[in-house]
Amino acid sequence: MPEHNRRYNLMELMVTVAARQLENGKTAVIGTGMPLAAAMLAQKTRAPHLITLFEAGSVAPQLVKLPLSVADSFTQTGALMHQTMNEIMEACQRGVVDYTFLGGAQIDCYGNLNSTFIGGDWRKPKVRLPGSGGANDLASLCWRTLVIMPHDRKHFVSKLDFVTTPGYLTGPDAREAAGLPPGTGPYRVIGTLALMGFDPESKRMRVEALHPGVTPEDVVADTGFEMQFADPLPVSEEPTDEELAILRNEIDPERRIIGRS
Amino acid sequence: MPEHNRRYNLMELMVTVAARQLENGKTAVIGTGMPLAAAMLAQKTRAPHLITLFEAGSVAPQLVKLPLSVADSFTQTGALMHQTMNEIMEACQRGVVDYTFLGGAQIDCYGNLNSTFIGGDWRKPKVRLPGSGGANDLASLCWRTLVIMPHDRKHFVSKLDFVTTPGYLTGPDAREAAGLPPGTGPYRVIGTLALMGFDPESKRMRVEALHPGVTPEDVVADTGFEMQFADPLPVSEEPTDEELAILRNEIDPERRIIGRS
Amino acid sequence: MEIERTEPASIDPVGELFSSPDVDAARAFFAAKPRTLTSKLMTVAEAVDRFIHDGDYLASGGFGGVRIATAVLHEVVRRRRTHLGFAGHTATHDFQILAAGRCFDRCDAAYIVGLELRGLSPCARRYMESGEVRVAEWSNATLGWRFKAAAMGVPFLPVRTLLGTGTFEKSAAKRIRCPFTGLTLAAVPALFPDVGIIHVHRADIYGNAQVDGIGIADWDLARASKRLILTTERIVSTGEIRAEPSKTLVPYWLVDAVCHVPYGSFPGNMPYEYYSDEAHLAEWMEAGKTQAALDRFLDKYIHGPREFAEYLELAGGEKRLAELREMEPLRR
Amino acid sequence: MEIERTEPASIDPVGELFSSPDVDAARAFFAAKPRTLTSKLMTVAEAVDRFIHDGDYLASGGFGGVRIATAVLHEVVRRRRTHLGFAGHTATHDFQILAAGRCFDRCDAAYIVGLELRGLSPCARRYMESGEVRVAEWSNATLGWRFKAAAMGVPFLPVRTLLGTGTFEKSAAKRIRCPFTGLTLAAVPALFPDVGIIHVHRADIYGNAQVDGIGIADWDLARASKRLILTTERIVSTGEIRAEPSKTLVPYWLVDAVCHVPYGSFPGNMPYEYYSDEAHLAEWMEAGKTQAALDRFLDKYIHGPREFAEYLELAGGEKRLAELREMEPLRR
Repeated sequence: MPEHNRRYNLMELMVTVAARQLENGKTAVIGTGMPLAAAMLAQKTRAPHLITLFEAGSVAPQLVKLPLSVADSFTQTGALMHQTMNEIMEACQRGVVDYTFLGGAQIDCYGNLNSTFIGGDWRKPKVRLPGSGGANDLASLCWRTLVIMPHDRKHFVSKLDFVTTPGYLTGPDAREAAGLPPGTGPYRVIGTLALMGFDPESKRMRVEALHPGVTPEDVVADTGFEMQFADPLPVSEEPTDEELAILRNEIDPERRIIGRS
Repeated sequence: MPEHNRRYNLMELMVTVAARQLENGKTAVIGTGMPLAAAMLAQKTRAPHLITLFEAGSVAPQLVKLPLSVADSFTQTGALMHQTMNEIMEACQRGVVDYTFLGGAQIDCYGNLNSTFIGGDWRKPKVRLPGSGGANDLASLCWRTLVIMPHDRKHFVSKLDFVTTPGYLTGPDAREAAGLPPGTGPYRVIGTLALMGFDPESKRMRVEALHPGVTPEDVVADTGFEMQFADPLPVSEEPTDEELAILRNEIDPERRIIGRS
Repeated sequence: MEIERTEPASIDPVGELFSSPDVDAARAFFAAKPRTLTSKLMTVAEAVDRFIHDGDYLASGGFGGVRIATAVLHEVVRRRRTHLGFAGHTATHDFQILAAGRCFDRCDAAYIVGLELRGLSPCARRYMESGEVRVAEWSNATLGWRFKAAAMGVPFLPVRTLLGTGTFEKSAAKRIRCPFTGLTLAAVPALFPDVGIIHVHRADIYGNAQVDGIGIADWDLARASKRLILTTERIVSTGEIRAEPSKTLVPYWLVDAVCHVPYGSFPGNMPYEYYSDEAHLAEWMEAGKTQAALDRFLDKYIHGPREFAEYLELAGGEKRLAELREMEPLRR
Repeated sequence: MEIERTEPASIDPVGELFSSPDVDAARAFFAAKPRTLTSKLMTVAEAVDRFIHDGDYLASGGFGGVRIATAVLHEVVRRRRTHLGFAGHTATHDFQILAAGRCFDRCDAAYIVGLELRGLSPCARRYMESGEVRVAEWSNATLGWRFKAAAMGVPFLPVRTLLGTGTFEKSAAKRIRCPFTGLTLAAVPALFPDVGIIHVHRADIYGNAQVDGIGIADWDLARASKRLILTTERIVSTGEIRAEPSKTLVPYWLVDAVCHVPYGSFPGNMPYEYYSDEAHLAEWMEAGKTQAALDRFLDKYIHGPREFAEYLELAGGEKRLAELREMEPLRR
């Protein structure tokens, strides 16, 4: 892993880069952990009216602290509406939700995700993981899917052990052919090395910006599939002091997320 | 119309006979008017725990006065639950609702109902009526359908102008063949002349009890199809003084229902 | 006696589909709809001007004579909107108003023309018997489930009603077979109204809105509607909404207009606030008996007043409204 | 570099269907279920004894570590119920408890094994990696919609997720075509659990029950379940229920047992009451790392105590519970 400026750690950089992908005045179903830290940072900086929804049913809460569960009390404080999970999912299905923000155990070049099992086979897996949870639904139905994941060959693989959650499946038009709503799909992948997007034609993952100090060769070395690169290829903007202060003092004072680096 | 005892009028008799068809500890979706008066009378006499539901969403209210609409405030007083119309209908579809109680403009020998139009044709009717409302749904989904209607050849017809709401359709097994849930169908018809049921084999309407002073010939004369008669054929029990007092003083002091005679 | 059997409706439905169940088109519409936090407070005139156009398909919340957006319905008549489609779902007085204005020319009929215990509306009957209105037959549940399909973002829902009847035959439903059980089901297509109108107890200026009492079909109707106009008894702060999040009907990003209309359901009932004005409804029914009387009535109560408050004044004003509050059994 | 393409899941699903979507059988069950007004107050032991049998299909309300019926889950383990089916819907600590007891041998998996931010449960992993549990894959929405289909009384719902993935392939969903739009959809079959267990804020002795905060899947789960066991923080009068009818989750005739279990969601969060006990959950996760440690842990916390109150005492008692109340951000 490349060396970084001591002013911030990798988790802080990822959260900051992720926060900048979320727009003001848009709706987003957010998972716990880094996605939520990013959404909270976005709300406290450039996107004060980013509307957060939680798959268990909370709509537009006033977040005071990082929840530990997408259903817990901290997702419900000051909410505009307390709904059900089905109602949140149905809003996504109706096309009202702009973003979702997920993690996963493996990702491939088309942004497909595995969170079901690693190794062995499905009936007797080496490592059984949670399965889809809401990921398959949210990535099928929300307009833009963001993914946040550590960047190495364990995570960025040429072939998933299991396709839990749809990215672009097998490439252009494959989502539509399968029956998924047109115009949806993976939008950004925020990793420990770079910010990635997807080539509009081939639907394959490509680096949109390298994190400070990272070279294209670093990315290639840590990726299990043939990564593409945008041209020109900027460097990710570093976290500002203000962003870091908010992240450390207001969002994650217990260092649950940013302390993992 | 045959002569009646002066102690009660025909409306009072019908409501009383209807009330006796409803069981304690059962659920019933009730329409406004005579069905509701009957349900309220049942609750105040032999079925204190008859559970009334209203298609607009109110569940098990404590009824204080006859509502004018299945949605109005008087259906909502002291309710156990305020739901939506779909949720009420879904409870019926799931099989949780024992009774429904309907009116209509025409009924045929299989208990099919018309409330859509009379005369002319569907595109340019002579008299346009409300249509199904909830009747088609409730008669399709609740276990037992009760109907209350004036008994004459205008109402009891050999052929409906329009089949708005299913009775036994064309006879035995026709409901099941159409896809309606098995075991459902018309149960009782309370008219101005008699209490009717349906022959378990032929699914055709038959008189179960004649109202006081009514002869089988009266019924035949006022029925547009071949009416069957149970054997033996009892006489409907007259309203008791207690029933009449409750009806007049507590349920319908404004004589909205029982004053129509 | 000769028995003539009622024929089974074994043929496939022939009713017209007045709106497209194309969920992808609806998704594209909803994707483009702004979700910014801005005040949507405006007059009813402005809301109708901006959001209800000739030819639109309209759905009205509440239950006909209970919690209806009367001010919007009057404005639609006043502005002589025409060629509307209308969802005749639990439609009573709302239907009567639009029929009096001859505003719609196609109608999904579940419950129309009648005013429940009050009888049939003469003006609504006359219009529906004129042959000028194209109709498809539905039922309260199936029209409600059509809103629900739209709210869920699916093009249809399978249901177990309608089957075997004339209502089915004159609907635009389809017969399908369950892929798991083999059961015969009716499929009802998603209904995305161009505009929904709903009267609520309270809303903030952005459109966060709450309702007390039963929900009827408004939850789904609000979500199915591409554009949504709210009238509200009271404008409240967003804090008041956040204090009771389980009461919220819609969040602000689904709403296009918020109109402050106290007594906005008059002459209908507004649960917890005021009861229906049966005398005024009787006046409506009476006036509808002839076209001439109806024209005078509409001139007096709808075309004459510049705004809803003037109508309330004409219909009895504060004294009458106080009586209706007194009659309301759920009043707080 | 050679590119190995992820293969599309174009084949039809092969996952097992662990429960029947036969809506007519469910209707017959619900028809026969008593709707009389009787007290259903009983101990958790009695409720499990009467209503949860070996081989039953079980669904647990709340969200894994939020508003869960822990006392019932413990009792199921204590009584060594086996061969259960389990709806792994938003299942976290509830799943871990039943996995520790090896109570189920088939599972509809939407979210299992993990405890969200807290990581994977070692004992749940070990059980799921043993090959002893038959699995079908679903997602939170599709398993939720399966409950909804059951609650609606239809044998399936059409949905737009799962498609194209391995999750679809290992589910028991089916691919269908929309009869109106031609769209490809997934059909998900109704799921009627034999037993549902839900922890609520308050209930009366008959089973009228209310919940504060988000609903997760409980509305549908409660209605889908053939038998329903409630645990409740508080027993209230029916009058208290009638005072806030919009908060009611279920009316009494859907309920089979009402068990008074204060702190019944411990160590899970109970919104408006107390927050989750992260230290105790960490102890669970740690104990699960070896079977020997897990056995000792279960002996101490589940098999040892005669009832839930004893478990609460062992896990920190009133002092700890007061701390958890203090940590709850929605507390009143």
